[in-house]
Amino acid sequence: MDSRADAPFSATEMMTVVAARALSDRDVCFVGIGAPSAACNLARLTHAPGITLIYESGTIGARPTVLPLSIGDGELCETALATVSVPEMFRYWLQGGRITVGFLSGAQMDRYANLNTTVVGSYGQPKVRLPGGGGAPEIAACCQEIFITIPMSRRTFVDRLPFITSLGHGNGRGSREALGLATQGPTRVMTDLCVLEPDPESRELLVTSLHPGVTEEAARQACGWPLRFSPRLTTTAPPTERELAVLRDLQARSAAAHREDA
Amino acid sequence: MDSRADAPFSATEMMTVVAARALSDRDVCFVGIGAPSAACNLARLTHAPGITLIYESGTIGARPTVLPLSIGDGELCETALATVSVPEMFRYWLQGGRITVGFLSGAQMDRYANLNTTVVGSYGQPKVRLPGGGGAPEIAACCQEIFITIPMSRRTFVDRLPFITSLGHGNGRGSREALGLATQGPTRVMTDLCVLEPDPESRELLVTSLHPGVTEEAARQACGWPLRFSPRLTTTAPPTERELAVLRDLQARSAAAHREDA
Amino acid sequence: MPAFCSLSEAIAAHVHDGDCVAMEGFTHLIPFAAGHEVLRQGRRHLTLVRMTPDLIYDQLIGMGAADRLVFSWGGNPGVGSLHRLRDAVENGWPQPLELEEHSHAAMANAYEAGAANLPFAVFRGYIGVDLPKVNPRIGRIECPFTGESLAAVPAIRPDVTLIHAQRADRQGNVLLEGIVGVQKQAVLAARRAVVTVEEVVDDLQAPGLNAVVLPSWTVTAIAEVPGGAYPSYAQGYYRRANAFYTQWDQIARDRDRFRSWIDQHVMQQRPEAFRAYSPRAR
Amino acid sequence: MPAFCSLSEAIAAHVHDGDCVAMEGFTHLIPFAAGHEVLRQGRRHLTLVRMTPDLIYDQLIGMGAADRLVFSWGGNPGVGSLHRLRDAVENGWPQPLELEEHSHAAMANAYEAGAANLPFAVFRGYIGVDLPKVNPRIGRIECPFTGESLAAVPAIRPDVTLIHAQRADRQGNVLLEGIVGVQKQAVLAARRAVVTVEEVVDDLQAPGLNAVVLPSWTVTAIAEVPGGAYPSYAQGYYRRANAFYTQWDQIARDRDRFRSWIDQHVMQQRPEAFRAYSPRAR
Repeated sequence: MDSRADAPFSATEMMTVVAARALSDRDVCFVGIGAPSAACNLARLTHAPGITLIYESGTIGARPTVLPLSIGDGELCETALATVSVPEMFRYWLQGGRITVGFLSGAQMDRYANLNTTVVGSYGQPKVRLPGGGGAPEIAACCQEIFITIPMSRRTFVDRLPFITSLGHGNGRGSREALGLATQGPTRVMTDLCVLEPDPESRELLVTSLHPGVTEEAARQACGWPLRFSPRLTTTAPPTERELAVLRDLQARSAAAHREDA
Repeated sequence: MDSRADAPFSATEMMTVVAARALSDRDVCFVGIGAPSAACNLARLTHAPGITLIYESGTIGARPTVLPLSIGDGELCETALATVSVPEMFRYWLQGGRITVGFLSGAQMDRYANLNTTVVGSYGQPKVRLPGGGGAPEIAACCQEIFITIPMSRRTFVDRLPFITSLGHGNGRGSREALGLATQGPTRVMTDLCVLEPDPESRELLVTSLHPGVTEEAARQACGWPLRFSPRLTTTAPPTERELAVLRDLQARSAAAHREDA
Repeated sequence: MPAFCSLSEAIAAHVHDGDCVAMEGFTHLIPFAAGHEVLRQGRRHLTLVRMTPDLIYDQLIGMGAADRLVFSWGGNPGVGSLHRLRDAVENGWPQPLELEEHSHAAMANAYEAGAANLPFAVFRGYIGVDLPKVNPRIGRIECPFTGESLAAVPAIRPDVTLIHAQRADRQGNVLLEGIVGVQKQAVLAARRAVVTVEEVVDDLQAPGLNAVVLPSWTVTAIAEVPGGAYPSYAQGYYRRANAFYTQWDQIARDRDRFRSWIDQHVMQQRPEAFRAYSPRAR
Repeated sequence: MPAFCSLSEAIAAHVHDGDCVAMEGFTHLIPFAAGHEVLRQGRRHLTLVRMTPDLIYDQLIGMGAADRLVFSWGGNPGVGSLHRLRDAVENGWPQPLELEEHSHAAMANAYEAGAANLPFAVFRGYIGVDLPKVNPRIGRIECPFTGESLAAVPAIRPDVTLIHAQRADRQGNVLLEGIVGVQKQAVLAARRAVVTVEEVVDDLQAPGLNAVVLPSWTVTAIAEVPGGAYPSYAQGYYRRANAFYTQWDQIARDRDRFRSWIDQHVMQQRPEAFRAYSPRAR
């Protein structure tokens, strides 16, 4: 069951698997679409069957058999314990402090895990207008901790953000506390190359684990700031056969289902 | 159908009937327990079948077959179009300005239709501690107009209130406007002796209609301030046979039902 | 996941002397069995929060369990006074009772703010009335956009909320249906939540996709107490005992009669006594 | 009681040039048929309000119907960009689009405040982020009891809200079920409300006593448009056309292809075309 996968695996699969492993049976997760949804459902279908998945559309305790394309697919509502209005979701459940783990991603991230999903260029004359924050600003503030999944490259890991859409660790240690936040903020950043965690002192992201076959140099090359590594740097355990099998099965089911819905 | 009742009727029946007549098919009523509930359901069972009855327990469009003893009897919920939470009732429906007529009563009323249901004596050392305001303070402010049902006596119609629980016309003309209210406030006071309406100028309550057999002197004797009468004073049309029959049937059914529920 | 336990275990573990306690249920689903257990365990110096104190708080106040009452309408619905509440306020018997009095709208909004983890609630209220003169916890706030002045009250955040619900499933998810009052808000606003239910079932049988459900992880403890809302009621299980509400007027008028009623019907009883009011458990 | 009429009559009567219009539906029950009718009737200078503009506003913006957009997330869920929205913001094509940008929490609270007839909403939000620097309609307010500083936004009060629902009864009461989003709030916050429904029935068949129902007197007009939410969906009627959402990416990338798609699938169609997407109406 837990023997290593002989079959090769993609970097994205590694990212999803490592995110799933970070979740526990007792977590109440605020799930985003894409990698977070895949990771949360992989966790639910493997080591964390009791995990509670909440989608901002109002579905509490969703157990989708296929990954939703949107955060509001009927699948989520039909399998949920209950579905509440969107104002209630944001007032009682997110702002109410009921969420243990919130997943975020972004087009750009800085060394303190602040995220930009709003604009590239200036807000008034954007080079690229991105979708915007959605739930992110309050997810980043209200969840007990934040997991970030983001592919690593110099385009995404930038030295300076043109726009802060959601707060990570601000300018480093003490920033969140100064803003009156008691929540932890980003505790883990999971990429296709490595896992990063904030330095306990400075809150700058450090690489704590390199995925199999990824060199420190490769990670450095994919980062827009001078990347630092944890003194206790390890290598990520590759996906197990079971993790890969469940994930690929889930994604195949989902792809087929979304093709159908014409 | 509308011929006069030969059978005698009680003063309370007259009060309830006259309150029912004041309601229209298009009204959305915020109903209190007792006389208001009887009046609203009498209207619904006679000339206003389309009237919407809302009880503060959250039931919208209740059609009870027996009068509830409390504003939260199961009968209301079972017959309602929908039942919402109490915060929603007060936020979206009452504060939202969706109610055309709110019914109020009280232990004491002054000449400007301000009501006291809080204390007799001082608030700190009350002679009599009354139940308090409940929904009344906001009902009085948010409904498009207010109907008051109250038995008339020197004990209830007082010159000066020890405590203002809900606002009527304050100190007279302009009081409500000065407080930023656009709603009409009390437009009709229905008692066991007569009907009163605010003077268009001063907003002081004037007797506009005396119930059959009631003299101006009798009304004066039952009032704690120098009672004034409308120049267009009329006599209230007595209950019709149908009104009495429907009301008595409703109240007999209700009394029997409440005896059962042991 | 909440602990499934006996009502006495739940109250012993989660309701303490001096706690701020909300026992909610707007006419429907009033947690009488839980209130009686609080009396049996002799809790004192409680702050009792409830929109409508109703018979349940008349009983607790009459036995001197409460130092303070936060409420908005203190009568016996359709019947008259709550005589024990009046006796405490008018005569300090059996002990003085401090009042924090609000309107229904204020309390409903204050529970809602508590559930939403806000420090206060804003609403259009208390216009031209005297309550703000005697309650310092009623404030005003100005709209930063229009300059309008609105009423503000602090959020209600009880130490523990006690409610009664129709059913729970074996995972501890709780369903309420019918007149749901402020219970969801009162549970989410509280540090701890104890729920008594008519029955524990395999399938919650929630009516529809948007039913009122409290997920297991919002509930601290669950005790199965069929009939536990009597003389209030449980929609779909049994009706409100309106006749008892009428009789209470006589029982509560007299101090001795009240105490002997409590002794006989509360102190000498156990939660199981409520089974008699549940058609399914009979 | 609302008017039962055709969709074209409803839009002609209740949506005017320059109106502030909210077409809500959070992924589920998006009123596409109503949006297409607004395009066919050539409405201009609209302020469009919607948490997630989605394809429905990509279409309206791409055809130049809107001067202003109030929104919180402007992507194609699970697919990528809304290319017409981007083209309007980045290149002013076919005309410039003024943005009022919020977070989901802010807009959900602002609709809620509108439904509650409050001038503004208070929430814990916009902490340590840049949006307040570019949106003057984001304010702060201090708790009068704790002194805490919280975010404030003006209530949303649309001139007209358009939604799609599962069914209405013949009295004009409307039922929504499933992911109900902010539709109830958007309807109650608006001056006028136009509702398209899958079917008009004798009995609403509300699931349970606490179902999401809009009473007839809160609705201005109702039009029966089976399939009217396609490519969004109607829980219990048909599923979300995820494949079309994916295809839209290609259609909307190119200005000409977009315009010819609109011409063929909107301008040359009638609301009845949506029947093809409703299993019951087919």
